Amino acid sequence: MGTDTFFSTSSASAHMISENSRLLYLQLLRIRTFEDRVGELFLQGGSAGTMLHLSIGEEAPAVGVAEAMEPKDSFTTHHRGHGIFLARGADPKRMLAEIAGKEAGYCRGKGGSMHIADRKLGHLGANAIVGGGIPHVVGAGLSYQLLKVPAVSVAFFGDGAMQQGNLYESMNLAALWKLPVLFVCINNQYGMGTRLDQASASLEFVKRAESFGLVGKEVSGLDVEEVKKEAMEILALAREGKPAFMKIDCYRFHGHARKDKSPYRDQNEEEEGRKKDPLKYQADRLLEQGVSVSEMDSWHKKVADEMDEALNFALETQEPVLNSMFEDVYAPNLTHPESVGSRIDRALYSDILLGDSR
Amino acid sequence: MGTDTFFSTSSASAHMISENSRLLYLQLLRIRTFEDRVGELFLQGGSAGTMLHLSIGEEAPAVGVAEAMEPKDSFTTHHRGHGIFLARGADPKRMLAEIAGKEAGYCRGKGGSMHIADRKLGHLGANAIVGGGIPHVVGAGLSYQLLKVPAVSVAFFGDGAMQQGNLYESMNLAALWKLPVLFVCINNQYGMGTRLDQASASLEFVKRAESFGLVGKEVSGLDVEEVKKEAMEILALAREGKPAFMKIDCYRFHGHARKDKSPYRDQNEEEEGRKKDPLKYQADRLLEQGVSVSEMDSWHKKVADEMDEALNFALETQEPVLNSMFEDVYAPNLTHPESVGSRIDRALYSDILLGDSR
Amino acid sequence: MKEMTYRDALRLGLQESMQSDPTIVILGEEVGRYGGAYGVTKGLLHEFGEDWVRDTPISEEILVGAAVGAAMTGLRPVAELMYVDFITLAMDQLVNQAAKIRYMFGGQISVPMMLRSQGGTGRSAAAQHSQSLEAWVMHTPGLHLAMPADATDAYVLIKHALTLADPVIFLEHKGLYAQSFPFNPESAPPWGRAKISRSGNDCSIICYSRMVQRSLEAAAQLAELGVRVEVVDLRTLHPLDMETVTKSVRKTGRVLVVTEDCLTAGVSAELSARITEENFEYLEEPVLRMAGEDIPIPVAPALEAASVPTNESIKQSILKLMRKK
Amino acid sequence: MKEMTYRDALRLGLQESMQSDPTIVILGEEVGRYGGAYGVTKGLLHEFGEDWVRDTPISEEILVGAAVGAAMTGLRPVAELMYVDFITLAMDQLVNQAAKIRYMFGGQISVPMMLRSQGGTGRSAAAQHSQSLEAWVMHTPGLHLAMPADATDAYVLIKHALTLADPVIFLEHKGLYAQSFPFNPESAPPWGRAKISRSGNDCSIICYSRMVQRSLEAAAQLAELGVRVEVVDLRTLHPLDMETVTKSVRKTGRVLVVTEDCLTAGVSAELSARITEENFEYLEEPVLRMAGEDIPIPVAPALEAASVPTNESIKQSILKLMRKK
Ligand SMILES: Cc1ncc(C[n+]2csc(CCOP(=O)(O)OP(=O)(O)O)c2C)c(N)n1
Ligand SMILES: Cc1ncc(C[n+]2csc(CCOP(=O)(O)OP(=O)(O)O)c2C)c(N)n1
Ligand SMILES: [Mg+2]
Ligand SMILES: [Mg+2]
Repeated sequence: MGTDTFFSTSSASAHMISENSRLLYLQLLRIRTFEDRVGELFLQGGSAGTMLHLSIGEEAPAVGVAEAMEPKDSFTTHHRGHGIFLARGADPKRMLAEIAGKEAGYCRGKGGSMHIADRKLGHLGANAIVGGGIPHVVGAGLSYQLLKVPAVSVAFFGDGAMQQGNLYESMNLAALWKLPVLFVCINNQYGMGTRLDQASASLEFVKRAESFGLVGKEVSGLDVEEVKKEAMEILALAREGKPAFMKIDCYRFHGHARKDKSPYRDQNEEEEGRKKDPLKYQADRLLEQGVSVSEMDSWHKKVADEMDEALNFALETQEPVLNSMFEDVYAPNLTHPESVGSRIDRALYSDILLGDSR
Repeated sequence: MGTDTFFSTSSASAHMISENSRLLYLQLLRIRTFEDRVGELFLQGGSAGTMLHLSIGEEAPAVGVAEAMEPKDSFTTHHRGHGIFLARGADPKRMLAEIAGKEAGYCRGKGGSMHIADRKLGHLGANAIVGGGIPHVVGAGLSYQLLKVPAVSVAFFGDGAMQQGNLYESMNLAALWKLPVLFVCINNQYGMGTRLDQASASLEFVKRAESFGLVGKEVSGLDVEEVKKEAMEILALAREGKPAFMKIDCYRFHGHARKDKSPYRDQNEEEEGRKKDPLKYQADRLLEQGVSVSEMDSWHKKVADEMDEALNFALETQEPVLNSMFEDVYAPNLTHPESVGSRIDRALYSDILLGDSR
Repeated sequence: MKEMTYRDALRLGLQESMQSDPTIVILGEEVGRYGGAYGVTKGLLHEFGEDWVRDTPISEEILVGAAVGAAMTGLRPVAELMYVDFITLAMDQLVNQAAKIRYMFGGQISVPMMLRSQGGTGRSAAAQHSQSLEAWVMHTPGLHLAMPADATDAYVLIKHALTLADPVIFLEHKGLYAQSFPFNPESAPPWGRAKISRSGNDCSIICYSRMVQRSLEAAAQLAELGVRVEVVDLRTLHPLDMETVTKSVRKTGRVLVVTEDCLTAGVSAELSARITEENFEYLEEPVLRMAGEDIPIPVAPALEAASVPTNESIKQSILKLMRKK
Repeated sequence: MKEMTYRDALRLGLQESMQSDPTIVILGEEVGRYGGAYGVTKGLLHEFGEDWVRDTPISEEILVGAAVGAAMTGLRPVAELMYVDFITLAMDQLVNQAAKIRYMFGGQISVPMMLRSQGGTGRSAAAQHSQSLEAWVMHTPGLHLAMPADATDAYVLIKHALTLADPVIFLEHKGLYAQSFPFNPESAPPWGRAKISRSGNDCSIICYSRMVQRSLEAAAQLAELGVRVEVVDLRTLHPLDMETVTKSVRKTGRVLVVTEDCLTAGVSAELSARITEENFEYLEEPVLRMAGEDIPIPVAPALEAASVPTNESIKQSILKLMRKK
C-alpha cells in the first residue's frame, strides 16, 4: 500500500488538516500494527526464532527521521529496526515473510528479523551486533562524497550503542572527513534490563558528539512532527558535509525481546513511560484539527487489513529449499561451498575427484 | 643507582635548591641519556630489531606524572614508554638487556622495547597495540576498589590512542564504577607521520573526557614541576574514585622509530618544537636557583656512567637459550607446548607416544 | 542418580567457586539484575552483592580488557560474553593481551581470568548469534579452552578452570542450557582428560560440546544396526588429550570427527590432522570430518538445522565409514 | 627477464587497478604522506590525490567498517591494516559484517572491498607485530584469501582480487617486501589455481607466502642429495586449489605442509586433513606438518628465527619423511 494514495478516499474535511500530519500518523499506525502482527506470527509458531525486538513506543523517532530523509539517502538500523524500515517504504509482506524465514522474504529467509534490508530502498542492513552498522554509514558517506552523490547516510541505533567504542571512531572519522552522515540514537532508556544511567556515567551525549566535532541535538520522541522538523534541519547540515548526531528520547513499551516481561522495571515507571505514546499524541492532534473519529477508524481498518494480508502471506508462502543455504555466500558467478556430505563421499571414494559431486 | 642517594655528595649550595627540582632534573637527564644509549645499542647492532621508539622531548610528562604517583600505584604504557618506566624506578641495565633481547632483560628477551615491565614496580606492561594497555588500568582500578587497596592505576598513551574506541569504553566504565584510574595522554603532536589535527577533527579532548564523566585537565609538558603539581592534584581525585584524564602537550623530537627521519615534518616546525625542551627548561631553572655549571656537569657525568654501564651490560650479557622459547606460554606447573619437530618425529615413528619426546 | 540442568550446574560451579575464592568477580552484560541472557548467573547478584556480580555496559572490548587488568592485579574475573559471536569485538584483548601477557613479560605476570560465553545453533538466531568460534581460540597459544557437553562437566570443568593461573575460555552451548543430565561429579575425569562417553570397537567418534549428545544418539541407533561406536568427549580443547583419543583410534581404526564449527580450518581439521599424524598406520580409512557447513548460519529453521551435523547425518556418515552404505 | 621487488609489484598492481577502476580508494594508517609503513603505497597519493589515497586515524575498527560501508555503496575500497596483528581490532567488521552481508541479506548486497595487510616474523617485532593469522580468515565463509609468495603473484593476484565482487583479504609478508624476484605476469596461473614452483617426484611440499621461498631453497639443497621435491605454492587459500595439490600428492605419495602460522588449528591442519581425506590411499606416509611453534613470537632474534620453519628445518623434515635420517 503506497501511503501516497492512501488518503485519496478521505473525507471532505481533509483540506483542513495538514497532509503531513495525517501521513505521519498513518506511518506511526502502520508500524504499531505491523509490530503487533509480528507478535501474532510468533504466537502462531510462524516466526523464525524468538529474537523479535518490537519498536512499539519508538514509532515517532523512526517515522520522524525517515520522513525527513530524501529518497537517495541510505541507512542502517539496529536489531529493533522494523519501524524504520517500514517508514522508509518497505513492503510489510516481504518483511513478515523474512521474519518467518521464508523464501519470499527480503533476504530469502536467511536473515530474519535482525537482518533485513532492501538495498533498493537505501537500506544497507539491519544489524544484530550492537553498533555493528554504525561504521557502514561512514563508508557510505565517503562514497557519496567521492562519487558526488547528493545523499546522506543515516545510522539508527539504540542507547546501548552509546557505550560501543566504534561509535566514537565513526564520529571522529565522519567529522574529520566532513562526510554527509547522521547518527541517530533512539534512546528508549534501556538496553535489555539495563537502564541507561546504569550503563553510562554521563548522559551528556550531545556534548560528547560535539567534542568529536559533530553537530548535536537532543529531541523528544513523543511528537513525530517535532522529530521530523528537527531531523530536516540536521539532515540539511549533514548534507553539506557537517556530520551530525541526534538523540531522540522515548520509552520501550514492552520487554527487550518477545519473551521478556521486564521484571527489572518498576510498574509505575512503565505506566509513566507508556503514557509517552507518540501514536496517541499524534491522534490527539488530528482530532483537535478536526479529523473525525470515524475517519480515523477507517484508517485503522485499512492498516489492519494491510497487515493481516501481510501476516497471511508470511504464514503461507513457501520455505526456502534446503540447498539454497549454499547460495549467496560468494558472488553468483562463483562456485558454492562444497557440502560436508560431499566431502565425506569423496574421502571414501577417492576416485571421485573435486568438482564431480557438488 | 638510587636517585635518593645521588645528591649525597652534592655541593654546599644544595640547601638553596629544592631537592624536588634537582631530583626531577636528574630523572629527565637519566631518561634522555638512556634513550641515547638505546640508539647506540642499535648502531652497534645490539638491539633486537628496529622498533625502538625514543621518548626524547617527552621526559617531563613521564617524570612529572611518575613522581606524583605513590609506590603502590600501577601503570601501563604505550610503545614509547622507556622514560616512564625509568622514572618509576626501573633498572636501566635490565631495560637495555631486554631491548637487546637478552636473558637478563626484564622479560627474558621475549618482549623487547615494546613489551617491557616489572610487575614489582607496578608496571603492568608496555603495549605495542595502540590503546592496548588502556583497559588494563580500568581492571586494576576495579581490583583496588574491591580489594580496598589505596592505589591508583595510570594508563599512559599517545595522542594516537585518542582515536581508538577502547579509550572511550574505558573512560565510561571507569566513570560508571568510580574507579581510581588516571588516563594520561602524552600528546607529542604526531602518530607516526600523522599530525594530530590530521587524525582528529576536534582537539577538545578535555571536553571529551568530561562528557564521559571524568575530570579532565590539559597541561604543558615543558615544565616538569608544573606537570608534577597538576598530576598530584588529579591523582588525589582519582584516588578518591573520581577517575580523571590528563592531556600533556609536548613534541616528539625525533622520528617515529629509529629509522624514521620525519620527512613529513617541516624543518621550521621541528626547530620550534625542539625548543620546547623540558631538560633545558629545568636546567635553566636550576642554574637560576644557583646550581653551578660544574655541579651540573658532575651529574651529567654520573648519569652517563650509569647508562654506559647499562649499555655494556646489555651488550655482554648472554642470549636466552633456544629452548626457553617454550617457557612462559602457560603457568610454570603446566607442560610446555610440544615442538613441531617432536610432532614430526612422533608422526613418523608412531610408537613414540605422546609424552615420550618433549 | 541426581539430575541437573546444564545451566544449574554452571551456576552451582560458579557459586561454590565464589564461596571459596573471595577474589572471583563476575562481569558481563545483564549478568546481574537480569540473571544472564541464558539465566546462568541468576541469583548470584543476590548472594554475592553488586560489587562482585557486575553488570557492564555494552562494551565488549573493555569488558574483556578490564578483566585482563583485574586478573593482573589480584582478582579472578569471570567475564561473560553474551554470545561468542561478540568475541570479534574483544579479540585484541583476548589474543594480543590476555594470551600473551605471561609470555611477553617473561613469566612475571599471570592473567588468571575466565571468559565465559556460549555458541552454536538451534534458536534461529541467525548469522551473528549462532557461530561456533572455538577454532580461533584453539589457534591462540596461551589460552585454555573448555567446552563441556553435559551438566557434570559443566560443573567440574568450571570449578577447575577457576583455579588455573592462565586465561581460560569457557564455551557453553545455547542448546544445552535447559537440558537435564545425570549429575555425578565424582565420576568425572580430571581437567585435561577426555572421556569415553560410550565404548565400542568398530569406530570412534571424536567430539565435544553439543555434538557429544548427537553422537551418542547416533551411536545408540547404530547399536541397533550392530555397529558399536565409541564416543570420545574431548571436554577441553586445550589441553587436548591425545592419549585417550589415540587409544580409541588404535582400537577401532576408523574415526569420525564431529564438530559444530565451520569445516574449513576448524577444530575438525586439527583433530583430523593430529589423529592421522599420530596413528597413520592404525587407520583403516581416512579420518572423516563432519562439521558445520562452510556458510554463515541462515535464520530459516530448516536451513539452520541442516547447516550442522544432526543425529541422522552422523549416523549416515558412520554407516558410510563402516562401508555399510 | 625483468626483475621486481615484491613491494614494487604490489604498488604497480594497485596503481594500474586504480588507473582503470575509478572507484578504487585506498584507506589506511600512513598510506598517504608516509607512503605506507612498508612503502607499498608510496607515490600513490601524488598520482591519485588526497581524495583517493586517504590517511586514517589509528582506528582499525572504523577503518574496516568504513570500507564495508563504502563497498556497499559504489566504491571499491582497499583498506590497509599496517600489521595483520591489528585484525583483532577489526574482526567484527570483517567476520560479522563484510563476510556475512551478502548472505544475511539474501544476495542483495555485495561488498567488493579488499583488506590488505602483512604478517610474519623476521624483524624482531615481537608478539604483537609478527603473527600469521590467516587461519581465522580461512575459517570464515564469505571471504577470499590471497597470500602471494613472489613479485609476479603479488602483482597478478592483487589485480585480479580488485575485480571480485566479494571481500578479499590480501596478506603480504613483511620479509618479502624488499626482495627482488623475476617478474613475469604472463606466466602466472589464473586466480584460484596453485602453482608448481618446482617439480619433483619424490615428495610434495605444500606451502604459500614466504614459506614457498624457504621450501624452494630446501628443495634445491635436497636435489644435491638426490631428493626431488615438488613445491606447490597455493597462492590463494580461498579458493583452495585441491586439484593441483591432489595431482602432486598422488604423484609423490609423500607430503610436507609448511606454513608460518601456529601449528595447532592453523592452516596446516586444514591442508593436512584435506589432503589426507582426498588421497588417503595414495599416501606412503602421513602428511607431515611444519608450522610456527605454538607460542607467541619472542623478540630475541635467535628465538624468533627458531619459532618458524627455516630452510634447514624444512630440509631436515624432508629427509625424515624420505626416511633418509
Ligand atoms: C555487540 C553486542 N553486544 C550485546 C548484544 C546483546 N544485545 C542485543 S540487544 C541489546 C541491548 C541493546 O540496547 P539498545 O542499544 O539500547 O537497543 P534497544 O534494544 O534498546 O533498542 C543487547 C545487550 C548484541 N546483540 N551485540
Ligand atoms: C592498533 C595499532 N594500530 C597501529 C599501530 C602502528 N603504530 C605504532 S605507533 C603508531 C603511532 C602512535 O601514535 P601515538 O599514539 O601518538 O604515540 P607516539 O608514537 O606518538 O608516542 C602507530 C600507528 C599499532 N602499533 N597498533
Ligand atoms: Mg535502548
Ligand atoms: Mg603521538
